[in-house]
Amino acid sequence: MIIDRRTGSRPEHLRTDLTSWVVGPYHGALPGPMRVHLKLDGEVVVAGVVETGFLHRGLEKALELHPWRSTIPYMDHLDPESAVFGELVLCLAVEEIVGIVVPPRAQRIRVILAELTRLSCHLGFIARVARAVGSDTMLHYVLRDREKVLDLLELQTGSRASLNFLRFGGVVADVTEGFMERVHETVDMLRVRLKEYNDLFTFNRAFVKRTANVGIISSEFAKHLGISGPNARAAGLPYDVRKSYPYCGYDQLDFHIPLGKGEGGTQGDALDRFLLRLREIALGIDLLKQAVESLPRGPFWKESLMDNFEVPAGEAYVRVESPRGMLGCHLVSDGGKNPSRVQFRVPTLPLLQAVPDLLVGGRLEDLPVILASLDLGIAEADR
Amino acid sequence: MKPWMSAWDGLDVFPAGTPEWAVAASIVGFVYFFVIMPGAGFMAFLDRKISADLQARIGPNRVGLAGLFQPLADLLKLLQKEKRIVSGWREAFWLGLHTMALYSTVAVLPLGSMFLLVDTDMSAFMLFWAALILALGTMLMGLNQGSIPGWFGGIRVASQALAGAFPAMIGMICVGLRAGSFRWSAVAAAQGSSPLHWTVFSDPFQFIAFFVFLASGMVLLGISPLDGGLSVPDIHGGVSSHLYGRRLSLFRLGRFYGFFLWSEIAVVLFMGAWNLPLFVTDAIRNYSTPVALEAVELLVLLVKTGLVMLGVTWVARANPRIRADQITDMAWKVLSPLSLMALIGTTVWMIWVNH
Amino acid sequence: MDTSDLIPRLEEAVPGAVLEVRPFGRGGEISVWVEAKSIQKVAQAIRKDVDFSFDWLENLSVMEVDKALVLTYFLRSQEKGHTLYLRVSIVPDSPEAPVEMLSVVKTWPMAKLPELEASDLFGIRFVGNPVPGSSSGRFILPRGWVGYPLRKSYVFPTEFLNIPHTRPTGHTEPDDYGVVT
Amino acid sequence: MESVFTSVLKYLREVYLGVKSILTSCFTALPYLFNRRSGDLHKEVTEQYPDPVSSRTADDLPSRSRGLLFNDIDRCTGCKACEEICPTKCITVENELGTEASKVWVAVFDIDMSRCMFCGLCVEVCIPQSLVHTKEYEGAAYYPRDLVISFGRGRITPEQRTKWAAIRQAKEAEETL
Repeated sequence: MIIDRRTGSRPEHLRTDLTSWVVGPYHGALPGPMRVHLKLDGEVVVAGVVETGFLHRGLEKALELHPWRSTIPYMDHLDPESAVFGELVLCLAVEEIVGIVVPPRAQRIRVILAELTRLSCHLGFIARVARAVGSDTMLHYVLRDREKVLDLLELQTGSRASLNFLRFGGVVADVTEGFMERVHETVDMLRVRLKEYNDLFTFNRAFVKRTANVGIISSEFAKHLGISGPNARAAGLPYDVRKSYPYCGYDQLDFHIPLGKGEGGTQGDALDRFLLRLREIALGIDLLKQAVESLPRGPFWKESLMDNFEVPAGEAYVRVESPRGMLGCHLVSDGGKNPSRVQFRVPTLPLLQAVPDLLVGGRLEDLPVILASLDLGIAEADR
Repeated sequence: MKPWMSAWDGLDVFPAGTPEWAVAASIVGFVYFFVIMPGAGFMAFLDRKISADLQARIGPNRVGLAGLFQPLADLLKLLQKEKRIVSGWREAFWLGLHTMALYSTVAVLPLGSMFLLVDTDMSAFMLFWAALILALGTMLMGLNQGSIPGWFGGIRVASQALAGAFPAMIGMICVGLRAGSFRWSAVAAAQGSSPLHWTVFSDPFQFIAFFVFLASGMVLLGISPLDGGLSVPDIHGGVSSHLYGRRLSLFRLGRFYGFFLWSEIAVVLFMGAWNLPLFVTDAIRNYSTPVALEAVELLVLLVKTGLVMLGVTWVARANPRIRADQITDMAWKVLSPLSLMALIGTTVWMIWVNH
Repeated sequence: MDTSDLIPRLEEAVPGAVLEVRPFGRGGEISVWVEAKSIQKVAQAIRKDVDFSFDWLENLSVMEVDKALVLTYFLRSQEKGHTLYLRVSIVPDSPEAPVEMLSVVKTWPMAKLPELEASDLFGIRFVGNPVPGSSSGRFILPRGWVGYPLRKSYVFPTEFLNIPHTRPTGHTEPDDYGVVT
Repeated sequence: MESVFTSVLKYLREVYLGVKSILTSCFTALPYLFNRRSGDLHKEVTEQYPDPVSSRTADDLPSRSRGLLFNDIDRCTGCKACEEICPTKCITVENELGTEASKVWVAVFDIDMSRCMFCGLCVEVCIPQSLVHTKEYEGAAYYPRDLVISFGRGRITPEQRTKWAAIRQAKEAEETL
């Protein structure tokens, strides 16, 4: 005899109800500690709410408590996967306030490190999408190639992820011998591997079926929420901070920005975001080749600034193109020993606002694919 | 001796007076302990080794020579993780479910010319009754967990079982048409030992029927490339998400058994069951006992099954998974029409070619 | 069409709102100080303006400058690429008290999460942008957290939900971390 | 409405494309099975860590690799520059006056490796360059307190302190003569 739990009596007619399920904060499908409250009608997602804050560690408060010289290592932990961009944005902000002109060789070394970190971040993205779609083989191939890129970073800076290699006014040390040849080798190897990824994965009908028309970000929706970076370019918006606000000598390198064309599905779906990352890896390969060949001579650091480093009162807002989007830093200094206020414009925040709208209408199995295809950096969203 | 047990006469292992139930029980016990358990162990090792090689990894190499005893180590590890033996109706219910999911098909297995446990006219169709019980058991196990991932896993397994059953049956009927009857011995007899005489290569429609049969088996039992009910990324294991210790090892054995059952039947139906070249059978018959002949036949059968299983694992490892609803769409919209096409094609081929 | 041409047009649209125009840092950008209570009208005026349609709130940054909370709206128009920095300053009654502020979510939807973050870390209640779901009004910080961390006057708590952060004194042998309190 | 023939053709093409792409993926992964790939691709990439076969032992890490810290106490002048700049405050230095005015006896020099983030700032500011990064990366311990590495010369007893003070005065008296 069926008793209706709410009313406690026999129900007049049997009815179906929505399943509510809380996914997180620790779950295989999530790119980081976040919580998604799902309302499911059978397998179809009806409503979703995203809850974050699990990785809040008070980075901006910590920066206010440290002298200028000890803030750089903290910047690696803004987004651990693309560490150098945190350092870069803080150094550019400080250099704008103090008015230091960074020597061209140091700028070029910064560009090389930035592009290498972008490659490793995009390869990490492809590995996550492969795992979300269920192909462990692709995951292992991609992580194997990512190791080669991380070895390069370790050769140059001494650490694979948190580099701590940039200083206000330049970089810590010059290029180690043998670094240039290793970059050429790794870059050529990656070009060959891109073909292998395409054979194994990109044109696989199962993968296309799993990602086409899933989690569609149209260009209006991207403009509506201010989404930037590869996810916006996949939707067709030609934003790239390297082109609109050139920094570190990017205007001397000629490169075009790839845009999503909507092959195999509508423009701006998960497949487009994946294909765009592949094109950005190819673009990164060309950029690295140009940057390495035309490395200018000269000092790598504007005389040793580190001992009694003072930043006069002032403020600056600087933008940088990180692998996840436009990373901005609003730095305010009151002339004291510590920075007065450091605030970051983070590319993942608008994406977190967009996730509920992307999930609705999709099925439960699309949740990992959508979350992986957005390349959410939870560490930088919670700061 | 019942007619459907007549095949055992050749095996003069049992003394004359033993009752039938004792013979059946001993055969089922023998099959379980000496064919399925070692098969499961070896195939689990081979599957992990092949996947490791495919993915540029090392794979198990700790236990025994090149990791050969790794499955044994896994089994012992899982068994000792048992919290405490919880008696009561829930445990009994679960064990009942699991035996239903695992052992309902042992009686149906054809394992050689003299090792046919049930060899009736409709024995090939018993396979479906058994496979559906297997799927039903897995579904109930998922719903029994009382957790949302388990619930979703169970429902997906049920939807896939429905979708996979139809094309599999049609695929099998094509074989029955060619062999003239659905008796295991007749099906085996209709095929020769050399690949040219296998059903698969006898005519193009049988070739399509083979792949349809294999694919729909994967859909029906949720085997690795099409395992919507056990998908890891979103419902972290689905039916097996809350199993641990003894139950997990039994569940894994159940998953393997489903896979082994279907590929073994595919070999018997399509790939020249256990037929040995004539001179080999004559030689063994003259010089040694029928049990040896049966052993050689069983070996050939198991080797072919292993190859089929490795082929399926290779496809599973190299490709991404598709969604559960896409699996059922594929079953209804692709496998079913293909199986019907194969059925019509076989009949036309037999009438047109044989006369 | 430099952004400075926008200022006179803004003054007629919202009389008395623009307080002051000052350069922003070294970059040649200008920052426009606006009254707190007319921020929504100014936002609508800027968004609707034909030549300057600032439809992208790139960044919302809050800082504490000697007891006043200064909100900086970094605006950008996606077609023409102009940038404008709006500044609003509000003074809370006491260093620890929350303060009210009008929300601009209606004009720029991407302001939702930065405003929620500012409400959690700086104690600014945005009218019209409530914290979804949690009744405790906390978005990033755990429920029941006391105080607003990014304020200069913030004192680090020694315990949370009456669980002390440091070990009570009086122990003789060192703990796992080798610390004898 | 497209004719039945074109929709059937589209359906068959879809099935054909699906099977072909599944097979291309399979045959791309196949060479790994028989180690036929070119270059260093074919060998396994993962390594069993404790086995000696592991290629990444400490000696072939790059020269700048930042491992556990080591301080050569003889060259260390106890200037506490590293203590100030360390972001996570994990270096504690305590000095005592040595036998001569110029000599400093570094009594305690502890680095709490469980809190160190290997940023390398301390090595950068160390003037006598006594504090360096080794290539050692195995920092596992049973208790966090075991991770506190100490390089100090050890605390001195009050008697030693008075004795050394006497020696210092004697030396100063000699120089003033």
